[in-house]
Amino acid sequence: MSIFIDQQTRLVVQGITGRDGSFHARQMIAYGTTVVAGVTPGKGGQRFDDTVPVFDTVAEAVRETQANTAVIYVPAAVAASAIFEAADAGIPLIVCITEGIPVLDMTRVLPFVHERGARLIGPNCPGLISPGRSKVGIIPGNICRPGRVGVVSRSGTLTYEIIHQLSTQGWGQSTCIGIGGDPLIGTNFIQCLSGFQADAETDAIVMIGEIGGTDEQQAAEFVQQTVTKPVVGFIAGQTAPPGRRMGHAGAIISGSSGTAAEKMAAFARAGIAVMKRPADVVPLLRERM
Amino acid sequence: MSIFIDQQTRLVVQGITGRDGSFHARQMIAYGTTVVAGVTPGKGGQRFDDTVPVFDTVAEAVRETQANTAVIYVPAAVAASAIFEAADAGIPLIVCITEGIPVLDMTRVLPFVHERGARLIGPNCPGLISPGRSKVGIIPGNICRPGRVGVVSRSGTLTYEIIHQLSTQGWGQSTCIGIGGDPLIGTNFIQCLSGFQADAETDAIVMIGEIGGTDEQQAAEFVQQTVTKPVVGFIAGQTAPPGRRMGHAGAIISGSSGTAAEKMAAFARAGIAVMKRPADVVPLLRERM
Amino acid sequence: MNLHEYQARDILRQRGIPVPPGEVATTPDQVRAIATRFGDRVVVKAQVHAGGRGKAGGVKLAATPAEAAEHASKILGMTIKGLTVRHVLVTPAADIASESYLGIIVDRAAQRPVVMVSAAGGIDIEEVAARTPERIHRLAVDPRYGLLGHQALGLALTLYRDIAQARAAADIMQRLYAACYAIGASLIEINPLVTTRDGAVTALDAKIVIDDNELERHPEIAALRDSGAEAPSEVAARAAGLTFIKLDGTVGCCVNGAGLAMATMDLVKYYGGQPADFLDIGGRSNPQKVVSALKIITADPSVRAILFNIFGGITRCDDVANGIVQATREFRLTVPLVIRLTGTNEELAVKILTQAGFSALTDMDEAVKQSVAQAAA
Amino acid sequence: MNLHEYQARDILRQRGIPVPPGEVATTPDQVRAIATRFGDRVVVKAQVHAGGRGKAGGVKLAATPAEAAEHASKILGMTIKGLTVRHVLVTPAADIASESYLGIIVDRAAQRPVVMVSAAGGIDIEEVAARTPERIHRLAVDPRYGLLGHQALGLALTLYRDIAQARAAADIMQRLYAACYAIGASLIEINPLVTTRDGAVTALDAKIVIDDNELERHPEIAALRDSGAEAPSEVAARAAGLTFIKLDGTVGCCVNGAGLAMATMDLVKYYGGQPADFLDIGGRSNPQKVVSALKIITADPSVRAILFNIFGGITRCDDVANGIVQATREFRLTVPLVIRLTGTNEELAVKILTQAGFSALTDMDEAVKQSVAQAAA
Repeated sequence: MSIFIDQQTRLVVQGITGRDGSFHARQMIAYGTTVVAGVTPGKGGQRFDDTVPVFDTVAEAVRETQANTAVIYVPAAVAASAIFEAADAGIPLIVCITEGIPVLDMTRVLPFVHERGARLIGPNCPGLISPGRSKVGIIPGNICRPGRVGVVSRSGTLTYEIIHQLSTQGWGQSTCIGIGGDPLIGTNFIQCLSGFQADAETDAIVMIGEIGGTDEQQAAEFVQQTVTKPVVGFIAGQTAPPGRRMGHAGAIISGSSGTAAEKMAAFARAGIAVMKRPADVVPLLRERM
Repeated sequence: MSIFIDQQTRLVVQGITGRDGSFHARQMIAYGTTVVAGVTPGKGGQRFDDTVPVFDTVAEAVRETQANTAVIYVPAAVAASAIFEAADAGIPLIVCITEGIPVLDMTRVLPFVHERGARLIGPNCPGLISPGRSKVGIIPGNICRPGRVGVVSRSGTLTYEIIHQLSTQGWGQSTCIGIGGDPLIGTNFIQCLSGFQADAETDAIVMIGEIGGTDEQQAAEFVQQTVTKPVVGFIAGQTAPPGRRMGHAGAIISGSSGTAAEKMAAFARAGIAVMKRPADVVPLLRERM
Repeated sequence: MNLHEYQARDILRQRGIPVPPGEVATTPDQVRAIATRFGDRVVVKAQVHAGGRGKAGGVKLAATPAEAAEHASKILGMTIKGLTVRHVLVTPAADIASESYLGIIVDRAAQRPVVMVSAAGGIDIEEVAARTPERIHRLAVDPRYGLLGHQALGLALTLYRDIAQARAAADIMQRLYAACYAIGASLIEINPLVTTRDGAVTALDAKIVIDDNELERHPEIAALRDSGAEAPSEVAARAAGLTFIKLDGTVGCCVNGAGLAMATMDLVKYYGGQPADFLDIGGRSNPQKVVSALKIITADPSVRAILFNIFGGITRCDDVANGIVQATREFRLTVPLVIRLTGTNEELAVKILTQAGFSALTDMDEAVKQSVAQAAA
Repeated sequence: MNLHEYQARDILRQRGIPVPPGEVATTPDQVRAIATRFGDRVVVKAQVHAGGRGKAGGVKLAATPAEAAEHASKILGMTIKGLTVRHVLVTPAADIASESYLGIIVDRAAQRPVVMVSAAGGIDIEEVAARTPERIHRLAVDPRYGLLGHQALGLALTLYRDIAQARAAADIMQRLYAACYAIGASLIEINPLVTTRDGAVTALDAKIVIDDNELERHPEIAALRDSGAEAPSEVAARAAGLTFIKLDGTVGCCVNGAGLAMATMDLVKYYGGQPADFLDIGGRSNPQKVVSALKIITADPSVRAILFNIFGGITRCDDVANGIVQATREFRLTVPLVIRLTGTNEELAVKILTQAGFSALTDMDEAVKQSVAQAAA
């Protein structure tokens, strides 16, 4: 099985006629994802690649195609608007790939999405893939293998690196999720861990964090209390310089938290096997299984 | 019994040191209402009339006195802010007497109040009274008598006129509520009717409407479907000139609805006894009981 | 408070909404000069707070500056629905390709601002709404989020197939929505919203009504009030803090509270009379308000009797009584007065009135019956 | 993007927040003229994007215009945390009765803007926060409603007992909150927010950081960027669309993706090396970006070896390979290059590189080990 997406996923691609949207729509279709519609205002009535119907609005796309998942590839300036639109149209799962959305836009988007009971993954994320079943986003399908490891990550290419390590050494994945590297995101580690814990076809979890924020520490606590499956974790940024100081306010809000050392310690305390480098993932998984 | 207020009501008066607030606080105390606190920013620590503690904020008042009801007498320019404050402090029943609050302020206040699960009565209303038990607002206590008629009205002085008719002819009231004459109000006829229907100590209901809007028509439908107690109704404004036209938009929104004739017809269809004049209230009640 | 079309246009323009050129004038000579400057056909439009200007002859097309001045000389000073035209707006005649309707108003049922659009814009929009309601698209806006981009575009796409025009209209809608809150408008309408032959989307005519309760916090908007364009009795009433609407009957009514005022008028009719006005002195009466009310009522020559109906709550009956006595010292009443007072300080009021030679009743029906009889006498 | 104090003051003033007088200068003579005009003691403050200006000698009190000019001649051209001072702000010395702290920042845990205030304002505010957190009052604002009046006043009452001062501070908070959204700020701080001896509440010093993602929609804010106040390598990186942070090591890193870039740096350290930079070429690579990246890396004389680590997804490996080849045509590389490429168009990239005489690896650990060895050689 998989979490969030599967063969029932009926995808609408927002920005399907754009540079990124068209490229990745083709990749997703090629991978086997059921892409039922595209949206580009003003291009309603056309067909993408002579097959996928394009609509002016997500609401129309949902009405005509019963799309249940949206993926967003529109430019940053209008990406918040695209999320609002998808949520307003009743889409329950919205994956926003676009990077560069202003944080203040997200402060308004998130309550809107939550009020409508929708789940947002991202923004600024590679999306998710359930190998062999469905792919929503930009994770290269060819590096993934179907299997029983769940992968959740704040990163993009680093996730590919880890997936690559897993696949080439025979460890397939149930679902791989990039939750996004922005300060405000729709779905956090805990929600993904909880999905993997409940998923009968996931045996182990790989969790890839970064410096900044306290999401990993909270996730570690959740693992300790709730997750019974083996978890292997990585934190990028051990040698990163301390982030640009965000005035006094940044220091007051975050205190001393957010360093790689602190996060790795939280992982260790929670019983999560801590990788020192990406190549450690398979040996540690092997050890824990 | 009574609806919304009773002997458990612990009242905080917002604007207690102002002209209207101080006058009516004294009236309410004299009537027997449990006034536990007043609020006037900057006067925290003082005592009103040497007895009621005054606080800077409603939050403090709630913390210190367990107030569970707020009544607002502050000027119109800051009245929306006072409602926000009461709701934010967790007050479950907020009665706003102030008239002249901009309608657009109310568009923002109402969802805030609803999100917090609070009930707002008003604004621009005389408040409510449960004769012999508690009074929150400005309805003159001396015109009311304890009894078993529930009164709900969009009007102020017209309500007093009807209460006066009832009391002087021996028909006491369980609760009298003025829901307010503004276009946007927190509690409508239906919510009050539903309260009276459920109240074991209310035997009959008097409902006083006005021209404008469709609240009375909806209430009539509710009466027909749900209310088993006798209801007597009045609509003010049979001879009023058609309201100032609010552009085309006003006409489009309201169509032909909102006239006294239409509302009286809706009452009659729903089995509500329709008064032709205030003096009809007691004869009609007598007929229906 | 109603704004004139030219004032509404200025507000829209300041907020980035495209408005065609136009200038306001008060004399035919000014109109001639403006028309000469525009150098093409112009439209001369009466600026009054009344609908149906066109049908009343208040909107005219002129081919030449001379013709424009001639139209202006007829329109200026013209009376439309009782209001005298003092300003005209002169605009180049637009080359219109399509006319849409765009309006925002607070819907009391939805408790939200509602944006309404129709591709069938123009003066017959109400008929369109009544006969073919499906041609009006409405959206209740969640004020916590405002009018969102996709919502505006969705509405705009019902007006225009061309995406550039739809985006332009959506932008206008978002600016219009923001303007509502920024200026405290109860209503903003653009009718028609037009596309010109070159494809631009622009606000040809605009109507704005300001919520009177917002005026205190928007002094720059309050300053736009044109008292010359309103009935003098209403100007006087507003200055005195009264709500007053003139009607056609003979019984002048003076009541505290809008609901009781309406019920009083209804009762006048019930007993065979006709109210001469709606007049609410509001809560917190003071004697001076009563004096002003009596001045306004007695200024109407149709009034044959005056009825006071006061139920004292916040309003103190003695204040009202004092006001009546004071007024009769300031000017002579030529019509009979019937006074009903009950509630707060009723006894004191009766004493004051009795000493001044008036009698006071306590029963509403009795008072109304007497006033109707007096007016008919 | 950081704004200078004088720019932040201008923004606050435009938004109705009281700011004491002050003028910016770039020469001692200008400073003397300004100080003469103010006619009293003045403070001369270095305008650089760095904290701790006071401790570094960048803030000086002057009793006379001559002294002000003298201070300015020392401060202008001074280097604070690697940044050269090019502007000073001259303000009359304030007569301060109290110093508070006021800041707004988006809290990622709350997912909302948080307003923070403390009566213990001034340069030691972080210490206050660490040692006596109860002296910092925080409020997470619901962005659907904004900072409401009673919330602002509640915070203000923790700063001032005087209601007029509290209302003034609450007004400042609401304006500051609105400013965040209006200008796209990640952070706005007033520290200290002072009361003067005459009781006025005013923003003595202000700091604003703009979310870089907002700059496109706020060209007027983007125009405030002072590239002269930033490190040249960072200016060049931004112009090329790269994210670059200079570090102290010898292995120059060029990676696609921030997470992989950090993991690469970590691995350099793991194998005994020291990264010379953080450099993310982002998604959607094009060859020119790679050329720019190589120019920036090679401009650093400490770099002894360069490591490319590319995991192709959106980034195409052949684009990167072409960029490397193109760069070596434009300028000569004097340090060894270790290239690791895998993913999209990997085979093509290897072919391009091989033809140009480079070798390419596919394993990250191997590549990092080699680069560390090369840098140590």
